[in-house]
Amino acid sequence: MKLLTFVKEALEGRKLATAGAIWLLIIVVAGIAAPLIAPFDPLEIDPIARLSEPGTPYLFGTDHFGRDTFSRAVYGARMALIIGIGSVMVALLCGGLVGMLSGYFTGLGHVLMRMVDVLMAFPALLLALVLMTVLERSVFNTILVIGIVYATTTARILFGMMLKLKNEVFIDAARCSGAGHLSLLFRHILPNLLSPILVQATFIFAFAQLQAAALDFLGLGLPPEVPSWGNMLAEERIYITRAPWLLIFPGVLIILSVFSMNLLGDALRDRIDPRFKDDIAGV
Amino acid sequence: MNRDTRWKAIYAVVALCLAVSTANAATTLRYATVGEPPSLDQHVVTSDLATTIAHHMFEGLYTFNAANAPVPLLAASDSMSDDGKVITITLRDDVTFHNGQAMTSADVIASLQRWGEFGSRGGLLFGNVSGIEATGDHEITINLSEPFGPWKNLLAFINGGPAIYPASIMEGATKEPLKPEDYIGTGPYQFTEWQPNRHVELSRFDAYASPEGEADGYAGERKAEFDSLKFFPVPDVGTRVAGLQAGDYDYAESIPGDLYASLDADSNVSTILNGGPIFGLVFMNSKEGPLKENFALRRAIQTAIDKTPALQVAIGPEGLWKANGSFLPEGNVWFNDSGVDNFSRGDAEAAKAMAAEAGYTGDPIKFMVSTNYPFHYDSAIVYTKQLAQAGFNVDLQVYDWATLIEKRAQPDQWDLFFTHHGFVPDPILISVMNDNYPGWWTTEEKAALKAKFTASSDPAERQAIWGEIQALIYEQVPTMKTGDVYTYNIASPELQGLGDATLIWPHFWNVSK
Amino acid sequence: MIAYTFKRLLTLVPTLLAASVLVFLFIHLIPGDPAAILLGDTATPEEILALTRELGLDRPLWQQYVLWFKNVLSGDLGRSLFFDTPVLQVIADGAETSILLALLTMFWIVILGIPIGIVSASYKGTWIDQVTSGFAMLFASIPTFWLGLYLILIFSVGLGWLPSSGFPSVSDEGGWTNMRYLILPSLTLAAPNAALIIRLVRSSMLDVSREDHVRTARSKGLHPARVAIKHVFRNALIAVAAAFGFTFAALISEAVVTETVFSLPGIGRLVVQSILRRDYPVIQGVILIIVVLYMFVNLLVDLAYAWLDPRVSLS
Amino acid sequence: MRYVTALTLGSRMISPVSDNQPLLRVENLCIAIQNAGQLQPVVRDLSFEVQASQTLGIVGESGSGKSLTVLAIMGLLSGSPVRVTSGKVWFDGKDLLQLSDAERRSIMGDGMSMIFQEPMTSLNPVYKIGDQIMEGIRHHQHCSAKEARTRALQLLEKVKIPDASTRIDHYPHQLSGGQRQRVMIAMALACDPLLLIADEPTTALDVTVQKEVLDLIAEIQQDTGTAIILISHDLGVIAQTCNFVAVMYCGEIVESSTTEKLFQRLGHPYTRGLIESIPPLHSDVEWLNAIPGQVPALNALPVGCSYQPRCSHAQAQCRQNPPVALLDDEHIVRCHFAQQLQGRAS
Repeated sequence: MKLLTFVKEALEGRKLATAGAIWLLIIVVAGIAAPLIAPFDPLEIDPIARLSEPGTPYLFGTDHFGRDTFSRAVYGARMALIIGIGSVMVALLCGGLVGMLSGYFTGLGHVLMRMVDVLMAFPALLLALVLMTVLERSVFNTILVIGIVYATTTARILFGMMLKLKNEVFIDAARCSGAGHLSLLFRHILPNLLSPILVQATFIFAFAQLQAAALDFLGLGLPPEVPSWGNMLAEERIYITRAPWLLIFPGVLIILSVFSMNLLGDALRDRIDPRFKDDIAGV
Repeated sequence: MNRDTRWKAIYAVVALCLAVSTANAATTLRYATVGEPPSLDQHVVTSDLATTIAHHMFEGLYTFNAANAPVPLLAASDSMSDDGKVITITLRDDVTFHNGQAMTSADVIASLQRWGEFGSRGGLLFGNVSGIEATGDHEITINLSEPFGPWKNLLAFINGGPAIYPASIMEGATKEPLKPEDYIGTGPYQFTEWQPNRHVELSRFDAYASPEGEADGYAGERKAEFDSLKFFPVPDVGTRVAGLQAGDYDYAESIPGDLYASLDADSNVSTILNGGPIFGLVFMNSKEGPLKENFALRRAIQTAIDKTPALQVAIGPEGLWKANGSFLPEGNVWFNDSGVDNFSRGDAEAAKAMAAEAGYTGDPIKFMVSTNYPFHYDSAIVYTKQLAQAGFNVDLQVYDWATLIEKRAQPDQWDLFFTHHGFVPDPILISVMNDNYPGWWTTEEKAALKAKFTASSDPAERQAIWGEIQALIYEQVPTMKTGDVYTYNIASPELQGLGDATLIWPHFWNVSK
Repeated sequence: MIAYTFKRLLTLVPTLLAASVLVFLFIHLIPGDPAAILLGDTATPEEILALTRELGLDRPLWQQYVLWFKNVLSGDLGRSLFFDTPVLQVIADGAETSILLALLTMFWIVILGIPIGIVSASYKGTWIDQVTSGFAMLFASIPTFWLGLYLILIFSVGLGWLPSSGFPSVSDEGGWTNMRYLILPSLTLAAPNAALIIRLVRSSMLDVSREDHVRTARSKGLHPARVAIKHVFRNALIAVAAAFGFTFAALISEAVVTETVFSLPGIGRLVVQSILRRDYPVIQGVILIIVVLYMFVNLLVDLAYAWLDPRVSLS
Repeated sequence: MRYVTALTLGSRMISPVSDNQPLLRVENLCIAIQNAGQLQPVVRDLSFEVQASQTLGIVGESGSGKSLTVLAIMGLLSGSPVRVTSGKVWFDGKDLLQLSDAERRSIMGDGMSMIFQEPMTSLNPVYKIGDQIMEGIRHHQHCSAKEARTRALQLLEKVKIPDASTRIDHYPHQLSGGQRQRVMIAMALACDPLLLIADEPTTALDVTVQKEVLDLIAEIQQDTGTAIILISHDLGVIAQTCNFVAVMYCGEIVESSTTEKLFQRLGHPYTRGLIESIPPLHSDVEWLNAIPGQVPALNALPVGCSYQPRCSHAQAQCRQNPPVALLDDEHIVRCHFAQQLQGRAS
């Protein structure tokens, strides 16, 4: 609830960011209710109707399998949510835990952060590429790989925040009143980190969409049969002139969603506690 | 500097400028390829891409004319003993290698021996060769242990075939592909440089001695009109098309069917069909798993599939594919219709019944396909749907090509896999005829027919035996043909002399800009 | 400064060692047998086995690593399985393209990102700021390959202004005019990164402009542009410089995609192609070199940081 | 030498004794802050004068509008949500508020310069102090770098920076707080300004250093005859340095006088509160007489006298706007009870 008011306050007086938030809400609804909204099965092949122009009954036209682009776009929204939320969770769970523990137990922290340094020396997409080749193409692996890539930055950021928070008076107070490590970490420190973590999460969500699309494009992302915006672009990219709608619709969907997420993240960051403002990279 | 030398200097500068400007005016053919060839050594490499580049510099004793019949290239003439066991080939005496040496029988013998021992397709012929010797400066004799029908086709097929290199290069050459510095052949273009990932460049060989006669397929006169040929790897097909339209390339290969209509209508682009179709093959595992020796189950799978929708989806326009069950296309001497009734029945009910009868109980059938070739993947998606309708439990496994190649070598990893086959002039070259090819089709019936097929050198008899083999393929189903695909390339309309279709690989002698 | 650099280089050693193990492990976990791929369709299992042995791929992993690392130390990254030439040479062949692409991209980032960022910050809250910040964010939200595809369509196919793909070496015919091949790719690559720099310049300038010393500078009666550049931007540059390390990493990542779209013979595409070809030594070599380069860039960033900010002492 | 000032309270001009044009004359200055679309007045109808070579102290608690007043005079409000809504600021014969930005900048740092409160942050950390001093000199005097450097060196010596020729190439972080404030002073003096504004120049410094800096300012005043406006919340500081004092409360001047007379005859209860809260030096005090209550918020100013809610003498009458009382020709108080209270001064 506190987070909700945080978001509401952040959006106050920011029309573009509010529009972005509304767009994201639409994506969420579309993703959840995909089977109700999509007029066709996103996987249904119809060789007769292939490469139909946008119109009726195919709102966004069809691809070279004769599959309905609109239905695929709606299911793509679901995949975007899965990828985004999944990557955020992996990044926050792995990176967040490592970062918090490292910042709290400084001895352990130095070792852990050195390991994070090593991983950070691999440029994000390159790391993702190599990991994806080692693993196989699947939704889970894509999420895992993108999550791990951003776990490193998340760990760094949370590490920095922990160092700042640890020396705050109220933490000392809690420590003096006999709070244990666990209680200190999760009852006293974590609540203070929630809003910066939320901001970080929005940026990871946005970046994850772009990374996933790039992996799809290189043929090393989601399995090709999965309807995702990235796969739609990758699979149909040769039709850029022959059937322009196949690239325009998914492309615009990705751009709008990433753009909205970035706007939201920006608004949230401006609202955030000044103590952490510098820590969050964002765009 | 006095007056005289100053003028001399000015002349020199002007001359230099002229030289530079003519150098800039040098004609270059810019060809966008699908990727980088592994090596251009024709003996050991079977990649079509390698041959597209290499057959401009390497030549064999024979080549194909427009009717796909083998005709002499470096050979002048040949004769065969009555028992069909001794072949004598006379060589042309006007042939020079790119290094300036004249070609003699020593070079030919050395090349054939290396190819026979290490070459990709050399074993097919040399399994029957008992000896090979030079019987003159420009004459060689091949002794066969048994008569062997396809010998001339094998000598003419340059892809993985017997290109003639100088004997000095062949010395000590093994399975390892030759290094670029050893790319010395007899062709109208010679090797200049290979900048990995950037381009392979060939330049005109000025001392080239062309075979005589009118150009006919790959036979006849070869005239190098370009100063150089440059082959650029452009793996992204969209970029190849855009690059040709933007005038960055003169020729681009392997263009998707769906773009055919619009490119054909574009006055800035000319389209060139590839003469020989390629065809998809779905191999079945004869060594392990549920399909091993269960021919009835294999036939059930074959019955379930209707090839046409897959071709529609994967290729597009009608003219670019043919739901043809014969392994070699109509018009070709090897065309026949034995067994093709079963090519594309698409009868889910019948398939279900046949599968039940064959004892199929719903075990998963692992079907491997790669996304590197969109037409494999697109077809496999359609097949998977059809098989599911007939009650098969298909586990579609999508890999990149490299992984698929590794996995298919392990019999326990798969039941079906999708690949494709290039056009070949002799059915003996089709991969399913190779006992070692993944799928490992080695039934007694096959062995018997294969022996008969290679022993004969009578064309009519061989064609008839091939019919029997094709019927056997439809009965034992070691592989399923998925239909013929006519690929096409696109070129700048400025190119003269291309013709409407390529024979097998595009060639740029007798072509100008 | 030299002592500091040396010390920093020393601390890189363990990181590098760990990274090299990681690189090696990653690569050898990749499914796909290089021998099988090299030999192609018609190879027999015996032939594959023989080649595997010849390439040393049958030895225990740690032995392969030790051997590889020993060679790396002596400057030998092995031979490309695919090209059969030294890996270092394959990489060197791609380096020209990648370096020129990176330089040209950096050029765009600097000449677009910095002035627009300064303008955006100077006109904070006005429509100029809203438009520039909005567009910057928009460009940071566009998938690189999508942008590249449309740039080719518009500027090469449609207008015919610029080449669509490939890059002939500047030492080849055409000389430096060949740089025109890199204009579209570098713009594609620069778009999201310039956007990032615009936003970074803007926000750090806004932070700096709230500082007291800017008021001091204004109280001297200096022209606002001079205050903005000499006092605000100059100090904001410290934060911007720190971000250039990050930009470099982003650049390498996105170069993989951009070089693929534009068929550039650079290192980025080499990685993708080598992964598809299972050319282990090349993948290892490239990644190792990129990791070293990245660490080196970070060192440079730290040195630049110290150079820009006299308060930071290098010790 | 006798300095004469004329202070005006409200809009009524009182006793301009001056025989010559004042260096600075502020007339009916109103400043407001833009807050959620509304203009909130912060400084109301302020008028005062500063003669050449005079030292005026403006004293008041934080929030009284004293800093904003001098920033407005300096012209440093642009870019902030605060703006001058009406009034005139005559300086050296020109109304500063009517000048173009460029004309204004030609005065800033030249005819008029300013020292700020925070020496730690008021210098740009990335430039050497010499360069920062030279910047203003070169800008206004268009001289060569060499000349500017010589001048900067003189200035550093003048503000008593030890080892000035070395220090000139030091960065701000290499200097102590007091030294930095000296550098600030040197910078402000760079172009021999007619008016030097010092906004709480010693607040952030140690008590011992405070005295040194104040002495320095006084000394410079003696030497150069520059007019000075010194702003402080500490009447003690003002008393030490200034010959005239204006006491500000809630955006108004509530009392003004020569320093001497102010301490002789306290006029306004607020001034008295301020004096009582000065900690006597060298004596152990157990408690200070801090003024009870807080400065009221801008949007909740009391009716009538702004000080009335905190004033111990407040009566019903105080809910009316207080009249301006003239205690002396140089001592003005804005209080209903100015005459009654003065007698009770301690």
